[in-house]
Amino acid sequence: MSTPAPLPTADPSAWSMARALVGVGLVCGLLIVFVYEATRPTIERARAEALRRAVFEVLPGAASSQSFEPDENGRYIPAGANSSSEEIVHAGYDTDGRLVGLALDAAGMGYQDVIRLLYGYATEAEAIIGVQVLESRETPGLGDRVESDPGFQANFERLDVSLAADGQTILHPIEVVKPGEKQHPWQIDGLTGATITSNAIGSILRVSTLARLPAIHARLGDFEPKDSEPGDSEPGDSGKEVAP
Amino acid sequence: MPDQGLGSIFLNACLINNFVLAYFLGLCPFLGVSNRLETAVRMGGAVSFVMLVASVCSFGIERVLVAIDAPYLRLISFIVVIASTVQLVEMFIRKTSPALFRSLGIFLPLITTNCAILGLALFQTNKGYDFAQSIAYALGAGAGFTLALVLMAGLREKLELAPVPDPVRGTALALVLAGILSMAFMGFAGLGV
Amino acid sequence: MLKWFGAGSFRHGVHPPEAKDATRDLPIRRLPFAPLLVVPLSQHLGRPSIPVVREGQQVVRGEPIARPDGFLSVAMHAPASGVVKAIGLAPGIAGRMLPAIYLKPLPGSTQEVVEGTPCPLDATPEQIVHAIQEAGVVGLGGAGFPTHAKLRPPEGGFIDTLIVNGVECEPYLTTDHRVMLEQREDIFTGLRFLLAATGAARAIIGVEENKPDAAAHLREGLPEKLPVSIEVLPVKYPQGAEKMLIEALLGRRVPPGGLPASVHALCVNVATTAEIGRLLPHGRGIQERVVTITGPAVRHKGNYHVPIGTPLHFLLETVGVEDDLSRVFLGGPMMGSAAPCLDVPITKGTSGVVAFTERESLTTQVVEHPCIRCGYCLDACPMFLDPSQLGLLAANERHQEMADRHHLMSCFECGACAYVCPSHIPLVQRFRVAKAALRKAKAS
Amino acid sequence: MNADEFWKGLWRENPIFVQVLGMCPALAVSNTARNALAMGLATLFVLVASNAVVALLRDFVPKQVRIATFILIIATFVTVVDYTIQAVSLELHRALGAFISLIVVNCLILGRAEAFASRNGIGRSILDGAGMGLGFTLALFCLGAVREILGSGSLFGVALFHAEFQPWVIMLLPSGGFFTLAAWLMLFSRWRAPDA
Amino acid sequence: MDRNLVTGALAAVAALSGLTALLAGLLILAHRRLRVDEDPRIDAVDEMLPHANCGACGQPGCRPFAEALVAGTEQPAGCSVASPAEREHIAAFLGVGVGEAVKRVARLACAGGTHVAVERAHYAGAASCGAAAQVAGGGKGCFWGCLGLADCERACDFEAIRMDEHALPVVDEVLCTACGDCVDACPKDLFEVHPLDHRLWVACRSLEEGDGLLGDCEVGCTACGRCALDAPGLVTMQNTLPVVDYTQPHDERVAIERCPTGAIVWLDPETGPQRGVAAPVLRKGPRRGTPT
Amino acid sequence: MVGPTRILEIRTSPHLLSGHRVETIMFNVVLALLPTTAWAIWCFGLKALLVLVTALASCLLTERAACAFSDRPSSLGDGSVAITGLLYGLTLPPGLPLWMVAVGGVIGVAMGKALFGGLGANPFNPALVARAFLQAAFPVAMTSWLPPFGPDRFGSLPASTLAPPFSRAVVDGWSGATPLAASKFGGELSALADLATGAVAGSLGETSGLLILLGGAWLVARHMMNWRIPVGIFTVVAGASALLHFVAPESHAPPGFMLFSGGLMLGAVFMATDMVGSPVTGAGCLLYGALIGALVVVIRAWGGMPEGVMYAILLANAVSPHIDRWIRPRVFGQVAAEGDG
Ligand SMILES: Cc1cc2nc3c(=O)[nH]c(=O)nc-3n(C[C@H](O)[C@H](O)[C@H](O)COP(=O)(O)O)c2cc1C
Ligand SMILES: Cc1cc2nc3c(=O)[nH]c(=O)nc-3n(C[C@H](O)[C@H](O)[C@H](O)COP(=O)(O)O)c2cc1C
Ligand SMILES: Cc1cc2nc3c(=O)[nH]c(=O)nc-3n(C[C@H](O)[C@H](O)[C@H](O)COP(=O)(O)O)c2cc1C
Ligand SMILES: Cc1cc2nc3c(=O)[nH]c(=O)nc-3n(C[C@H](O)[C@H](O)[C@H](O)CO)c2cc1C
Ligand code: SF4
Ligand code: SF4
Ligand code: SF4
Ligand code: SF4
Ligand code: FES
Repeated sequence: MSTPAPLPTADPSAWSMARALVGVGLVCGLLIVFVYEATRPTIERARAEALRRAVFEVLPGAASSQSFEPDENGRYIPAGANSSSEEIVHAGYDTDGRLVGLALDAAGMGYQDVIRLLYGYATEAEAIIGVQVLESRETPGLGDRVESDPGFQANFERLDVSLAADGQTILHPIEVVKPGEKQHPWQIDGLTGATITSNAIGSILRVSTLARLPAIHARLGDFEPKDSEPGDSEPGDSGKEVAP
Repeated sequence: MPDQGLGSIFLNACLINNFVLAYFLGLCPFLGVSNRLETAVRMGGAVSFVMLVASVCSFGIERVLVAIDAPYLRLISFIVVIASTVQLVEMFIRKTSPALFRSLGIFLPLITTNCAILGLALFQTNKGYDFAQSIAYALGAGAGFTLALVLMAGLREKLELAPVPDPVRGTALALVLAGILSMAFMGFAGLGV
Repeated sequence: MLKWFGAGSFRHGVHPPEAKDATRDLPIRRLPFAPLLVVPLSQHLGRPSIPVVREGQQVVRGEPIARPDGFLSVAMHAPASGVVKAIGLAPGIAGRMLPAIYLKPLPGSTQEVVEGTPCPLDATPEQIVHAIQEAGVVGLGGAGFPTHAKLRPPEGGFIDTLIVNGVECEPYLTTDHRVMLEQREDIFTGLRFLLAATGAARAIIGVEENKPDAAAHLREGLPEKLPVSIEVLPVKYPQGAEKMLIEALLGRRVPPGGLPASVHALCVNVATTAEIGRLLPHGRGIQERVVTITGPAVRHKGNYHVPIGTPLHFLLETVGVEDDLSRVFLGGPMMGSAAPCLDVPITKGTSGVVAFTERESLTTQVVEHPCIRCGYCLDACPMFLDPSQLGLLAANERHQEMADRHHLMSCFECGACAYVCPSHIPLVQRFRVAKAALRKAKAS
Repeated sequence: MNADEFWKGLWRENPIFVQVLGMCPALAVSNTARNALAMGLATLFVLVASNAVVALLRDFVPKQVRIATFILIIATFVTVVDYTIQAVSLELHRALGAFISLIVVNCLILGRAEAFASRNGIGRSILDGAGMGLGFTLALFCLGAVREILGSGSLFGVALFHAEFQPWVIMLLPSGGFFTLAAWLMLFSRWRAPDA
Repeated sequence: MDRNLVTGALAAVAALSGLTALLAGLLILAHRRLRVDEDPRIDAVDEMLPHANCGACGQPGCRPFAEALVAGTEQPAGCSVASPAEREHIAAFLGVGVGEAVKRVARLACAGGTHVAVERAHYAGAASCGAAAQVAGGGKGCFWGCLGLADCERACDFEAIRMDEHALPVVDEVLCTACGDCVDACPKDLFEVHPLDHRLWVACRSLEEGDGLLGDCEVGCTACGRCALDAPGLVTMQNTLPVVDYTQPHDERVAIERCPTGAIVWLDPETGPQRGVAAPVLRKGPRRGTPT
Repeated sequence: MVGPTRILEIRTSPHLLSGHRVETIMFNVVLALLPTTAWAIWCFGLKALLVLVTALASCLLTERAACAFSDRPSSLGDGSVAITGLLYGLTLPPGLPLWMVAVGGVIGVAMGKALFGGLGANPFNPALVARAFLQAAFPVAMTSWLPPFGPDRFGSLPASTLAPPFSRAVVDGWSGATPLAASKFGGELSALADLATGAVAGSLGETSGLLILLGGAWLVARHMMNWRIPVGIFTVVAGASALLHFVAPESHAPPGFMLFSGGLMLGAVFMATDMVGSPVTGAGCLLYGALIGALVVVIRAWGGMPEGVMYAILLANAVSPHIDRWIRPRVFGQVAAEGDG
């Protein structure tokens, strides 16, 4: 039944111990690098695809996209591979190469854990025209309905975030109201049974728009299609935005 | 990542997203060492301590890996560095304080390769916490683990005297308790929103 | 019922129905000699006494028939004039056969008693202690601890207060009550001896409120210059337990495992005191004691002078019992033990015989439930233990833990916890089993 | 005889139901049958591969560094699996989350390496790993199926009931995971009781 | 792409070598500095023991027994739970002999089942000998005798004790490992552990004698002393009970033959307890407890 | 005739019993719950009656089955499961589908009690385990409220009540907010008088605080309930909410509202006091009550949900073994210094 215990072996030398460990370590390292390099292109492609899909999702009408990040002067320049996602702005262009809008990352505490989402900002309409949840641990069947509930998603067909006259702040910061009580374009109709998650989404959007839109809006020109055809560029080379 | 307050990170890791009861991490020691309150407390202490060590280590490693652009080594270096650091600490404790070693040290080797520890390292990296946040996260996770373990130990000690039916005794009972505890912890959901 | 924290009493405890009315007002009567008396040689804690008579030997009432074997042992005296039929085993209350002297009273045996060397009131403490041992006095309150052994002040300590236990908190029993009413002078004489022997400066007689006549009677006859006071206490069980009584009277708490002497007190039962006062001046030994015979099954309830060694069946037959007699308790119903059979003799520690019929039994149809942690037992336990937890541990045979962490050894088996338990858990029995198991484990 | 190395892991020494090892991933990713199956297969792969390598290297590695070496080997295979799953399906990777990486610390794998592979030849070790891995997968599937059927009213994403079916949300929550596993354990101990 | 692979490989290899070298260094240090000076054979032997932790070997548990085995102060045969093959295995591992196993079993010093012994009182309460013993001895007529409430049966981890139809425990000599749990469990101290070949056995503990005894139990020892007369030297009367001196040759049945009650028995390995010829029929003594 | 051979019965001392019986205690609790139950039925009508009957029946049947399963004699007689059933029913929303009520009853008694060994062994309050399970399993149905005193409440039933097993509850177009939810999410306070008499939406048993207090007082007077637990809860809830209200009146409700809204009254008086899951010592009970109170305030004030009584009691159940460990009666005569470990 049980295998007999092996008899105690003699003391191994330090050398044999080191040899075993380092030897195995070397082989392992090589194996990992090999697999990593072999899978990298596929993974990166998949990630970029996912991001692009998300961007297109929140920016209806966009056909191509390009990622930007602010430089030290606050100017938006095409993003490099290692840019941090908090500052990144994805610009979406339609088939004619015109700027449709910008997609921005935002995150905040939800009912259970941090919710991360991507929202599309239509520059001309000064409205949020789409929201996509990237990451959440909200309760299935309750909180996670914010991703799927058509009624709730309808809030984001055109959620007003127009800037105040001075351009420094938002005229009507976003607010969440009880289900069915939406009266103004800057209000979000809450979701029954998921008040907390709806409130959280509202507050994530409010905080993010208040903080970022004035600055971005001031530099809209940076996102206009430049010399190259934007559709050609591989957006989001960093590949970090979508999945952890 | 938004600027989460340290207190909020702590509470989140400790109560709302308790490592054991919400993330299912570290179940082996949770189920194995929650029979006696005394060992539970000591195990909790040991895990908290290793979590702190792991948090600091993995924070450092992540910086190095980013610098040499080798994210694929993350997992293997986390586990190796955490394991060796803990071993170093264990040797140090054994040398300097035999009493502490007897109460904490004997658990250390058991938990270096444990989900909760590695999970902590991975989560804090994924969440992109800065150093202070990482520490708060580790402290919260450790406190939460200890809390769960201690509550569980109290319940199991109490149930030891109860006429629990035979097929239930043991792991199944512990799981039911964990489930009810987990339901009870749902009351903390949304704290600090 | 609501007087949970009675003033001048101890904390916790219970209030069982008293059931003393049937016997408290009846004067003490005398029981005839049984055809065969059985005098166990082990009516006290220490080692059994050593017989000093042979089989077939004739003895006179009051004559010593056994001598003490060691300090914790006492002498025995013939309860009647008669012939030693045999020296052998006899069943005891605890469910063991004990060595005993079988004595056949002679026809025409009388109440006369032989006298020995009297012990004068001005004797030295040592002499008094010795005289008490030779008189065969053990605590008549029930524990059977040799009284003389208590009197030695502890090494380096002293005793400032002598407490006379006239509480009689057990339901049904009125022995001490009657003794206080009828043997007042003996009590005061006994007190003089005890004060002299212990060097205590004063004595307090503690009496519960339900015996106002006894307290008044004692107060009336209180000799001048005798430093004795009589304190009336609220009724509560187990106030008669010496630790409780000392707290109630002096506000001092005997530490766990400690003796009353550690708080400079000494507690003696009132009947013991009376017995000392009655015996010592004449150099006699104990040949009889007052026993309450009562209970629904008894026809002629009352207090009786019963010769030591009278078998239960003779005693019950003499007072008359109902046909469906089904249970007999020696001592009160709270702490007394059930008699295993009617061969069992009355001993010096038997303060009462309570007999029940099938119908009237108070605990027959009880169903045991699991402990629901109601906490009643905690509020009842005068020792501030956690009987609930102790009971659970006992059910799981975690005996060592009971002793180490939950003070099992402080439990004196008063039964207050089991009395209140709504789940009818036999807590005291479990504790006894645990203690026995621990004793056994320690011995091996 | 060799077949037994394989079968024992499925039933008699089932890692979850009998040995109660590797509970963390078992509970964490068993909220749908698909996740459970994927996790089980990933673990199966790591188990077989690491068992094989450990068996191969068992004479080369001195006892004192055994565990350290094993961890290295296991971590390598896990990294491999991690990247492979990412390459196959990002979505699946997202659903399994950190628990892929956490296979490294699954007590089951190190346990088999220690208890079996380091003492047995490569053939037996592979069989053992495969049996244990399949047993693990089976158990995970049992959990995942129950949780998905009650919790979402579907199996592998296919709706099983009428549209008005009320899902039992708790089954997808941590407490539901604990309860389901407890129920399986009780069931299993009743099954095994007669021949025990 | 290729360059990537090469630099990546180099970085990985460098990093991992560094790491593993660190790990190796640590482990070597640990091994050097903190070696545990315990004989590894103890663990191995401990592994091979049955882990019943019954204490029948005389050690507090299996691990201490393993230590004693390795130290050579005990022999593998001392473990009565292990099968012969397992003992062989341990012996072979340690390179010692298995040793002489004196099979020992628990023996009950009472034969007073409900058919021959009477009740003194009717015990009402928890069905446990320990509990009953606390209530006036438990109600059996004979104060020394078995209460029949099966504490011993419950205490036995090896299911070697079974209550017979007369509420007397019967020990299965094959299953009994002599662990002594029944000895501890019995509140009347009726069990003793004896070598299997002690076949002459006094199945009574009563200190009563003569008719007093017979009133309680038909098969108790009346202290008549015939056994001591018939087997001088081997059996002596001490107080009211015969005592067998097992240091003497004791494989003869003569002592039992004239016993009038059969209190002294011959435990035949095949047929069980045998009474002497003088006690062929159970006698009906003056019974206690019959209503008068 | 008394012969020496008469066979007596022997049993252990004490030979007297106080007359307290588990059955009596449980019966009195049921009695104390009757006013609340009757009021709940009056307020919510037929649907409440059906919910309560279903809850009771499912609990009783499960207990019976559990006893049969483990070969124990039926323990229905001790009355404890009737309390469980009744209390469980009282914690449910009036329009809950009956099939969900039955599921909860089975879960509560089987998983909350029988698995641990039956009466006296359950570390958690079975009624609340049942409710917590339902709350997590069917959160929407468990937070759909119907108003009291609806028209024709004795003549008609909401469609949700009779939803076929395993299918969704159809919420009848109306779903009122409970006072707590209204206060938390809408910033509206209900009148204290309404709360105390029960003219508000909510679970069946949380309607009338006054009747609950009446039942509690009856039990306290009969020594069948530990008054320290509700007192601990009320003190802490009132104190803490008064403080919060004083500091930030706009975001925190006043103490009167806190005490009489939600399940606090029922929970504090009847559920936290379940002796099985609460500490045994007096001081322990006070602490336990204070802990529940504190948790209720924390969850209500800062948590994600409007109500936390159930969670607070369950959490305190889990802590109670520790309270019993830390707070032991100090054995007679022991001096303070040498407390035991
Ligand atoms: C198990 C469980 C999970 C919950 N999950 C969520 C959630 O994910 N999101 C949320 O907003 N509320 C969640 N809640 C909170 C309740 O549903 C809460 O009562 C609800 O948010 C109140 O909203 P209402 O006023 O719209 O009914 C959860 C509650 C429970 C019991
Ligand atoms: C629970 C309990 C109750 C007691 N009740 C009485 C009592 O009512 N009267 C009494 O004299 N002794 C009672 N005793 C015995 C006393 O504690 C103490 O031993 C006795 O009064 C000493 O006197 P003695 O040695 O003369 O009997 C009781 C003891 C215990 C443990
Ligand atoms: C004793 C008792 C305890 C309760 N505990 C809770 C609780 O912990 N959580 C909860 O959400 N509802 C609980 N309820 C129900 C709530 O009091 C009430 O339904 C609450 O207002 C729910 O609001 P929501 O729908 O906004 O979640 C409890 C009810 C009772 C009778
Ligand atoms: C004051 C009191 C309150 C009780 N409360 C509850 C309760 O909230 N839930 C419950 O299931 N049983 C309750 N019971 C009944 C009983 O204790 C319960 O069924 C046990 O928890 C089952 O072991 C209560 C009993 C009493 C005396
Ligand atoms: S019998 Fe013991 S535990 Fe019970 S009340 Fe008396 S002293 Fe306390
Ligand atoms: S009185 Fe009885 S039921 Fe109540 S706690 Fe004590 S032992 Fe348990
Ligand atoms: S031998 Fe002892 S333990 Fe066994 S049944 Fe008899 S009295 Fe009980
Ligand atoms: S022969 Fe029998 S009765 Fe006589 S002494 Fe020997 S054992 Fe006892
Ligand atoms: S699998 Fe063992 S701790 Fe997680």
